[in-house]
Amino acid sequence: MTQSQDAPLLEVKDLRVEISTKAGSFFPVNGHSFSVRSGETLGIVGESGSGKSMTAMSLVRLLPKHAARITQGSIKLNGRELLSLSEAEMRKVRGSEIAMILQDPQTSLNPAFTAGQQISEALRLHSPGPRSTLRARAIDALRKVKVAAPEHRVDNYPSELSGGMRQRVVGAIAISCEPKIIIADEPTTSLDVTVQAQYLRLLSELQQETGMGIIFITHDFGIVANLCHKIVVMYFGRIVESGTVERIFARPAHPYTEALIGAVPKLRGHKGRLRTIEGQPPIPTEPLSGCPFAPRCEKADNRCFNELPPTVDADGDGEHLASCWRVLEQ
Amino acid sequence: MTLSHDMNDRGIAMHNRISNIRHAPKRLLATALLAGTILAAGGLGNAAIAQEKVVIAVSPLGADSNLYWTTTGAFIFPSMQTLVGNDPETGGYDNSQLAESWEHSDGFKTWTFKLHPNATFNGDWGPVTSADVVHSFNLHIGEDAKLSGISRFREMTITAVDDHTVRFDLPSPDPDFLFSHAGRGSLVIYSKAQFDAEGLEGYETAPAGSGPFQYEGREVGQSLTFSTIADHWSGVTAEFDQIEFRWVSEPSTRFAMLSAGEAHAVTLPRDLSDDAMEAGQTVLSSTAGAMQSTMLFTGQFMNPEAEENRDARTYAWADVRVREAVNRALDRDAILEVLYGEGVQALPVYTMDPRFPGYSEEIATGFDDAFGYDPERAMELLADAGYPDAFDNAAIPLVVTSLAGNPEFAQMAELVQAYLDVVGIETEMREQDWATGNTAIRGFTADFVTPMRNAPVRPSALGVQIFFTKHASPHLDVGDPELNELGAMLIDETDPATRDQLLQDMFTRIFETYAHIPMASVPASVAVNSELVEGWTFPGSTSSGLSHYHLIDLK
Amino acid sequence: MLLYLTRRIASSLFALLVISVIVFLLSHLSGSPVDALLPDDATQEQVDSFIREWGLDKPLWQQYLTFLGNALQGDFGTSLKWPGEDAMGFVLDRMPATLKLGGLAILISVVIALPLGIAAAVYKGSPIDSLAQVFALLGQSMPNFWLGIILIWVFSVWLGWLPTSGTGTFAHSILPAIAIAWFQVSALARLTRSSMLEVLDAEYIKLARVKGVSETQVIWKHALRNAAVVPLTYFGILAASILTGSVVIETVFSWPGMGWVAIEAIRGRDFPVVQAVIIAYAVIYMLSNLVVDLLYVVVDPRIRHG
Amino acid sequence: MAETSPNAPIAPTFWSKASDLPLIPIGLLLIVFIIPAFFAQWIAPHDPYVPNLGARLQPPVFFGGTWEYALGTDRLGRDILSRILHGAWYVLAVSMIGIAVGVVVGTTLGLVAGYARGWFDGLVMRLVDISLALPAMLLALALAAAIGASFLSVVVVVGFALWAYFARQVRAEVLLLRNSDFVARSQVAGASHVRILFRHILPNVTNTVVVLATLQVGIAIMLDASLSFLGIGIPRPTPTWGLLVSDGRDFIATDWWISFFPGLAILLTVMSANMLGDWLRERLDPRQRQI
Repeated sequence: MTQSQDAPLLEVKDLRVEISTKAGSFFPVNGHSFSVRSGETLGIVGESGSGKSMTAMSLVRLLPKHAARITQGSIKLNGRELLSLSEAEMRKVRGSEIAMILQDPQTSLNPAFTAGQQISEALRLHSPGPRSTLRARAIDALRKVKVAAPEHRVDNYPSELSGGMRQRVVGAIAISCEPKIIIADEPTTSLDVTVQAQYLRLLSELQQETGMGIIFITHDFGIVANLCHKIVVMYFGRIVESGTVERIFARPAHPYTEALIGAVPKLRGHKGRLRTIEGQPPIPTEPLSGCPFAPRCEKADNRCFNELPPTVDADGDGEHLASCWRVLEQ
Repeated sequence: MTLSHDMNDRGIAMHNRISNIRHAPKRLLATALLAGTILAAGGLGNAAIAQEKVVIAVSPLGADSNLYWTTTGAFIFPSMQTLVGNDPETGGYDNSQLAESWEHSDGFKTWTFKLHPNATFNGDWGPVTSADVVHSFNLHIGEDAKLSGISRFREMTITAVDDHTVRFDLPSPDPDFLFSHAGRGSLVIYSKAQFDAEGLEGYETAPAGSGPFQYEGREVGQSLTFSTIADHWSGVTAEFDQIEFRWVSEPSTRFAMLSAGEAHAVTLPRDLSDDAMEAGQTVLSSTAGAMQSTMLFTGQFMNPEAEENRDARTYAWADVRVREAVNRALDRDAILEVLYGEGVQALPVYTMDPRFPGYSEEIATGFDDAFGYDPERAMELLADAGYPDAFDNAAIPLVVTSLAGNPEFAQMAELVQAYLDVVGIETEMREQDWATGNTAIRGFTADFVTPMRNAPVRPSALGVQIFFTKHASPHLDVGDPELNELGAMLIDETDPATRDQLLQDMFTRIFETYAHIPMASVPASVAVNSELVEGWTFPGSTSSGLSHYHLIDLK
Repeated sequence: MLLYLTRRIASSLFALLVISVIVFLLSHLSGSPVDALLPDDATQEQVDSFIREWGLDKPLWQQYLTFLGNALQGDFGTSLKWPGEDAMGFVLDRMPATLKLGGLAILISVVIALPLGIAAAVYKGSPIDSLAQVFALLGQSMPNFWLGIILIWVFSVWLGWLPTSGTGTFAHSILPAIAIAWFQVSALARLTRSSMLEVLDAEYIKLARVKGVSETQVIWKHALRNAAVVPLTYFGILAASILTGSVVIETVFSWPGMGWVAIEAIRGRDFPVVQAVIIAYAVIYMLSNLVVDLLYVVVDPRIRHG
Repeated sequence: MAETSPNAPIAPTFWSKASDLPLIPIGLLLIVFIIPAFFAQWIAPHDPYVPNLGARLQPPVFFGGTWEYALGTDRLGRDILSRILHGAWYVLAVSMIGIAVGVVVGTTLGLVAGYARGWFDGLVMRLVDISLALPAMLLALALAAAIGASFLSVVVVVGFALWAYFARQVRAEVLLLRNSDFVARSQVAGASHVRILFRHILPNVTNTVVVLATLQVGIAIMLDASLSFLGIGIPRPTPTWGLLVSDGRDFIATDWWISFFPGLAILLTVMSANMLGDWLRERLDPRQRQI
């Protein structure tokens, strides 16, 4: 490994994904650039429909066939360009170098196979070893994610496991091949608060042990604050603001970010009524000029409606970027 | 032949044009189906069959049994023989079967048959003697016998005069007795020796016969196989080694078998025969025997004093004017051409045939006048009868039965309906199977017009009694006192001239009262693959129409 | 499990009983075997002795009870149409032919329908999908006897690859099996497609891909295993429908199986055989449903542990 | 194209807009089936029943025939096109009435069975078993032998063959529904069972029934054809499509048009009905599986 300690593990530049439909085409991922270093956690935040998951899937090149494709940009993992890999090479990257934890633990395990079978499948594909040891390694992985009595759980079908347990199994699958990056796509939305907290703690611990990078996709700014080092805020397929957690929480530059932070309940875990942002995102296939957030923005003026704002350095040190005319005005 | 040369060439040109047109969608279809199916080509099936084994596909028989008397007698195994044969060319009775000669008493009540002295059973069961005939006779009149015509046999006695002579004593005179032994085949001769050694079981597994073929085996519902006997006692030998009968109910499947070369000969409905000829196959007609077809009014519609439940007098056809109108409304020439092709004769009276006594030239020539197509006359008659208002049951139910071997009956009914409709006779089509119809007829509750056939043509004296009087089949009686009286006289009459006159009187009565709707007299026919079969002479004298298999001439 | 099995068998027996009553009544309502089996000119004595011999003169309920009593001992009586043949034995003799044809038809349905349905689902909206849909619809909208006859002409007469009809070699069974199977292919392919579509959308399929599992494995291992449950449900109906199809197709291809027996027996009012053949049909159907239920448990662990 | 990952940035309104009416199947159904069924007597060029012996076996127009008989004539010289047009009404009637019988019997039994449970449910499910275990074709043969083949017998057979599917499906749905909140609420509110069944549960299974019914059109028409093949269909001369195909089957290799065009009519109708059913299913009831 010739790369320096500082070089990013994963570097995404100007990534664009196009979806074409009968009604026209649009870009759910539009000019994304961000990076993740080892041991670092990047949070991608946005409302549902903002293109977060599409971003995640494009990183492992698993976009819906026919409908969506990456039209430009670059994704470098350890300096290696992923977009130029063949499908077979890419398959070797998936699961072993970049692992993913999907949204819903209830459904992301295959009901027809035991937990052990599903863990060892990944192992068999990426770090082949004697068949006999697969089971032991699967149990090992379960132990790592703190599953009690892993020797028994390994032979259970998903239907026999609790929700939290399933999520741990999904985690075990992700870490079993010791990936460099784990993409966690809203991994905790369907869990109750206690289990959620345990699980997030577990992720951090694993990160400290292995030094892997984590991309954490969520709509919940509350989680981001506790877990992430850097944040990317997405709206309507665009990154509207990015920077370190501290900066963004302290000085949100984009009105959308501001609104999202405002939506976090003051007391964590308290089921209060959330403040939501009024209005709907625009229809993607319809022509759009100006800032897409303008119709919902309390501070929008004439220019916001007519001209797309450029991405600007909010703090002047390249660590905090935002696309908003207001930032420019300051 | 030179005369028709020109015509032929044009015919061929025409044919080619038509077949070209017809082939276009075929190919399309073939390609389409091919595209969707993955099949290893080659070696899967062998279409053409060897000439050693002749395959004949016919529609399945009513009963599938090696015990002939338990069937209705539709099919005689080529391994079995009766006493009397038929000449392949003329259909006349001959001594090609077991009886070398025969004679009858003056009163037609005693018939004596002399067996061929050299006739033997196949498979080493010894010579055919009168003991075998007596034995077979007793089997045939047993409780389990279902043979058509066997009721007559139950009333007679049989005596073995000597080893090779048998005598039948009949209760009433029967000049047509030979018919029961030839075409109708009411008595086929089984080996007594085999019965003594093996019992009925022996017959069931492999009945020994005396015919030019030997029973090989059967697949129930499928096929029946016989092998040729090399040195048959009669001296006839087929030019092939085996013959197989295949029971195939779908006519188009039989046609396909013929076209694919899987069968040498198949029986086909009339209209498919045309197609077979067009496709280059040959259709052979029987030399003599004919099938008669008709439509019958059921019920005792002519009985002036029938009980309430035994008649169809509430139906329109109880009125002779309606019956005549029905007959007048039909353009028989057109109908017959559609159903049977050109050259088929209209039938003046069902069961009357020029080869048998009772044939009346007068009726035949007067047919057009009395039954000819005349819709105006039909309408006048109907108006005269007050049809339909004067009738409670004005509509005439026409029965359609998918009777084996007669798919043209459905078309016949449709045509008849269309013609009757023109003159204003209401009809309704009734689809019912044979058993249902028969139950109604037998229970005297029949109230419909049904197609009927007569194959082979029975001697008139037999046929007329079955279909019009109460003497042979009471349930088919039309209830006419005059016909029944004439029939009763016929039973005891022995003088040929008087019999002839009686029969003529009966036919005239049927004719004049429009007691039925006669249709056609048609030869039996079989379609043969023209690449495999040169010819085949058969008289059409048996129930199935087929016989004389040893005369099948292969290419 | 054992309790479940016992209950299933008990209810099947009840169903068989009802079926036997229905069939008995229907076949006796009209048309006597006398008229189907005796010649036109049979005499009254012939008719009477026939009726006596077969007990047709007794009241209907008595005939039924006699039948039932004997049937419970496995004796369905002797065939009227095929003299000397034991009715059930005669039917059972024909059963292998039908099972062979039905088995082959099921095999063909599965072998064609599964890949077709899977391909249609995987390449949803592509020409393959449209082709599969058309293929499936063709099968569902062509009367099977018509299809059968077309197959005979194309493959036996014009191409000369396969025999037209009859039995004997394996080649004989191909066309009739296809004729029966095509309709099933349609139903099965459509089912497979829709359930595959549902499964392919599932998160665990995404997870499998994310793990780096190859597309082939994703489809045939992860997806099919789950999607198979739905087509399997259909197998019970498939069995019934293949049996029904055999009635017509056996006639077209002159295949001497149970369908052929059924038609001949009903036409001939051969009551013992009619009873036997319909009961045999029902038993096959019920057994195949039982097998399907058991197969479920194998395929779907949720049921095994639920 | 309806598939998209749930997180895709696509507004829901967009999709509901894109799914328009399935014009092709509806159009085909109208042209081949519905319009002929009701207007045959005005649009058919010839009388479907009257033989024209002078015009027997005319080939269709592009195969050597004329526009006079666009789809050719049969062996009695009757116009195939006119027969198909006139047959549509009977096909429509048989399939609709047969399906209606199936729907009414099946839905009612399924509703009550699923709601009442207990012995009645057991009984209905046994009846379903029985009906499925009895090949429709054999029942039809026996029935035809008993009461004779008629329009009625065909309708009865079709209804009998179909009711079990409805009963089974409806029952399964009701089992799910009866445990749902709104049923519980109605029960608490004191609604009678009949009211709950017909006012609350029935509307919820209507979609299933409608979808299933569309898909059964094909089965009904196929059944009618098979019955004609066995000679126990609607009696002649009614030109039901099943009879036309069945009558023409002997001539597939020669006078192919006799059975081809009626077959095509069946094909197009069943195909369109199925496509319509599929479309309805996607719109109305995503849970419904294809059977």
